[in-house]
Amino acid sequence: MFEQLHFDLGPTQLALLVGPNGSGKTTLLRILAGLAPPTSGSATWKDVPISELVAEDRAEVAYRGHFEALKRDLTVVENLEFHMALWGREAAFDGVLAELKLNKVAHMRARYLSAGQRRRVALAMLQLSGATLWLMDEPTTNLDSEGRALLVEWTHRHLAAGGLAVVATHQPDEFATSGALMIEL
Amino acid sequence: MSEYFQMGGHGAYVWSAYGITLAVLIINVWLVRVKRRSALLRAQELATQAEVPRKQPTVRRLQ
Amino acid sequence: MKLPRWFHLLGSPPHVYRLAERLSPWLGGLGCALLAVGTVWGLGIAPTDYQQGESYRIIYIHPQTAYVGMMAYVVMAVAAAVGYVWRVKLAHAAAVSAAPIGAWFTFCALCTGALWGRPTWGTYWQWGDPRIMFEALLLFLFLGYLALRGAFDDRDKADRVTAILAVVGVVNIPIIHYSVEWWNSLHQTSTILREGGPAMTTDMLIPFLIMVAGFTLTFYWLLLRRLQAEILEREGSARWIRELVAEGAR
Amino acid sequence: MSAFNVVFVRDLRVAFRRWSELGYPLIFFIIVATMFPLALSPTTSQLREVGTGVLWVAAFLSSLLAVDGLFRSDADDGSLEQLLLSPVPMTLTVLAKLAAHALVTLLPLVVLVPVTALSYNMPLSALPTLALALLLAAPTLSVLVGVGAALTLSLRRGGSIVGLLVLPLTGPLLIFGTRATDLGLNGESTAAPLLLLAALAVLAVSLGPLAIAAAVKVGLE
Repeated sequence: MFEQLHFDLGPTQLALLVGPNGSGKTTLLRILAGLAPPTSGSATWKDVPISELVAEDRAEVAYRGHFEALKRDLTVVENLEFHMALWGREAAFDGVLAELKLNKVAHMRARYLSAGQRRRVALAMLQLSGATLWLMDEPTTNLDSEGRALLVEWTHRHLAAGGLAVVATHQPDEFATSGALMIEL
Repeated sequence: MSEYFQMGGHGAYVWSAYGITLAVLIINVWLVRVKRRSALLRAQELATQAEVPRKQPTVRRLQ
Repeated sequence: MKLPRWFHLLGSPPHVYRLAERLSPWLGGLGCALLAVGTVWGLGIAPTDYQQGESYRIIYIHPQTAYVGMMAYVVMAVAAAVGYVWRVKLAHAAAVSAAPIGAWFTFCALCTGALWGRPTWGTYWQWGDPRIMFEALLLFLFLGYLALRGAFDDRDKADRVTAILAVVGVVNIPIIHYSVEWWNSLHQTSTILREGGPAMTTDMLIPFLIMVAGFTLTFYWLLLRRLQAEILEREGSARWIRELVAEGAR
Repeated sequence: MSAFNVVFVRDLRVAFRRWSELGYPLIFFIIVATMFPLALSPTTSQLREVGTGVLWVAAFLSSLLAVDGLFRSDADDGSLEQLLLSPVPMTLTVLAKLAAHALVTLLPLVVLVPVTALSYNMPLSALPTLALALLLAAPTLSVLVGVGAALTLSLRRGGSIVGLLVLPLTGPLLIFGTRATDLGLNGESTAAPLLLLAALAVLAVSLGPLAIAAAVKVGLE
């Protein structure tokens, strides 16, 4: 798919993955997440191969793929609670829900949410997981303009707070800021 | 000679057992030969096509 | 984990391909010769067994094919484990090559076992004989492996998933073997077909051992040939194959 | 143990939100158990003799029905990926999921099978042994079904192969289980087979999750 790719990312830095469908954006993200093994070379987080990260170190890397990882039969709150308990976080999430305009649907089952709302819950999960490295695969799909604005704003807030992000997207200019890495596959 | 093949009534079982074993051996040899031939043919085909260059991604920093 | 140098050599496809090319003729030739000698000796020269009469002559093929089936499964599982742990593609190729041969030999062992039991037991399928039951379960394990393998289209994923199944299978083999023996001992069915069969006089033993050697060499001959085909399929566009094919064409 | 509870409780909650689906394996078992007398003559003595084997095989077959609930439903909505990437080790998550699966599908069988055994006119005295044997066999069976589910995770039509992969491995379980039941029927001591079942359970629960976690990781690659 691709070879000879090398890049480093430090705190507060953003990397944008662009390229046509099938160029390997998702594959690269999954390698960075430690889900897929690279045929050669390695993806490391603080000099440790990502696939071998364990416990707290593992909690520093979060990956958001095409699916929102929501159980359709559980309510939004139940999904969030489960996710945070899994990641060992305790913060209250009412504020996050309010900001994402999800507080009205908080106790509805995920199956009844619109695709955009489910995307917002996924963003909430990402924010609440407290991970340092955000790996996002086309996060803006199904989001309305307001949702996209929120996503971009939260990403930059995350970067400003010393986080890192790798975003695969078809509209890089939405996220683009000076100093961001542009990786064309 | 026929007495030999009779083997005291057990001839049928002994010979069919050896027959099956021989058949299995021959089938395996034949399967391997077919697999090797198709693999070689495929390798020859691939040898004629030019090697597909893999794309080199570019990394640049935005101003 | 630093691996010894020869292990790396074993891991490089071109080297193994040429090694197989050199070894195969010897293995094949010697194996078939031994089989021929053993068969003639077993059928023609060896004395008839006082207890079982002539049907005991199947003892020159049934235990051997069963043993090759078992050996094939162990080879498959070890190769799969090596391939999975150290990501050696060639080890996966060896596991894939061993499976069909093992399945065929286990099937053959089942048939010859049934035929052997027929005159002594009166039925084609002796539920009482633990070894037949064990070979049947072993055959199912092989078929499960081949079915799972066939269900995948992406080869790397197929390799690693079937490797796990092979290891799970090999862990279960002693358990199955023990439980089948235990189950058989409960029903107190006297079985005279112990693994070694009736006490064998030396002139019966020699052809028996010749056949064991013959089947073993034949198995490894088939394995190497299949491995070569598997290497060609996996490394299809590699440069060394282009030269190889060019050599072959010239 | 809190991580175990988190996954365990969540799986139970998801399972009970669709409680109607929980009944399918049990109904399947009853159907299979009632069809055998149709095939055989309903004479009481023969039924009892065949009963043990029929009940155990039917129990194994019905446990295969719930295989998709284990991993596939989570894989389809992306939550299995998140479980794999979470700080909680995958083997622990697998253990929790297997425990939930066993509680939901196998435990009802441990109750249902002895009851059905009555219809096979087995004496009341044999039922405790049968239930105990099933209880001891449940962990191993759950692990084997888990291995089958994990191995066929990335296959679209994986369900059909699970039976082929799992059933040969249930051989020992079947032998020890039916043996324990038969001994229980004629009142002899059932210590040996039950202890062997327990040994298999310990082996399965300790080694199984490792293989299942590995298979899930590969399945999600």
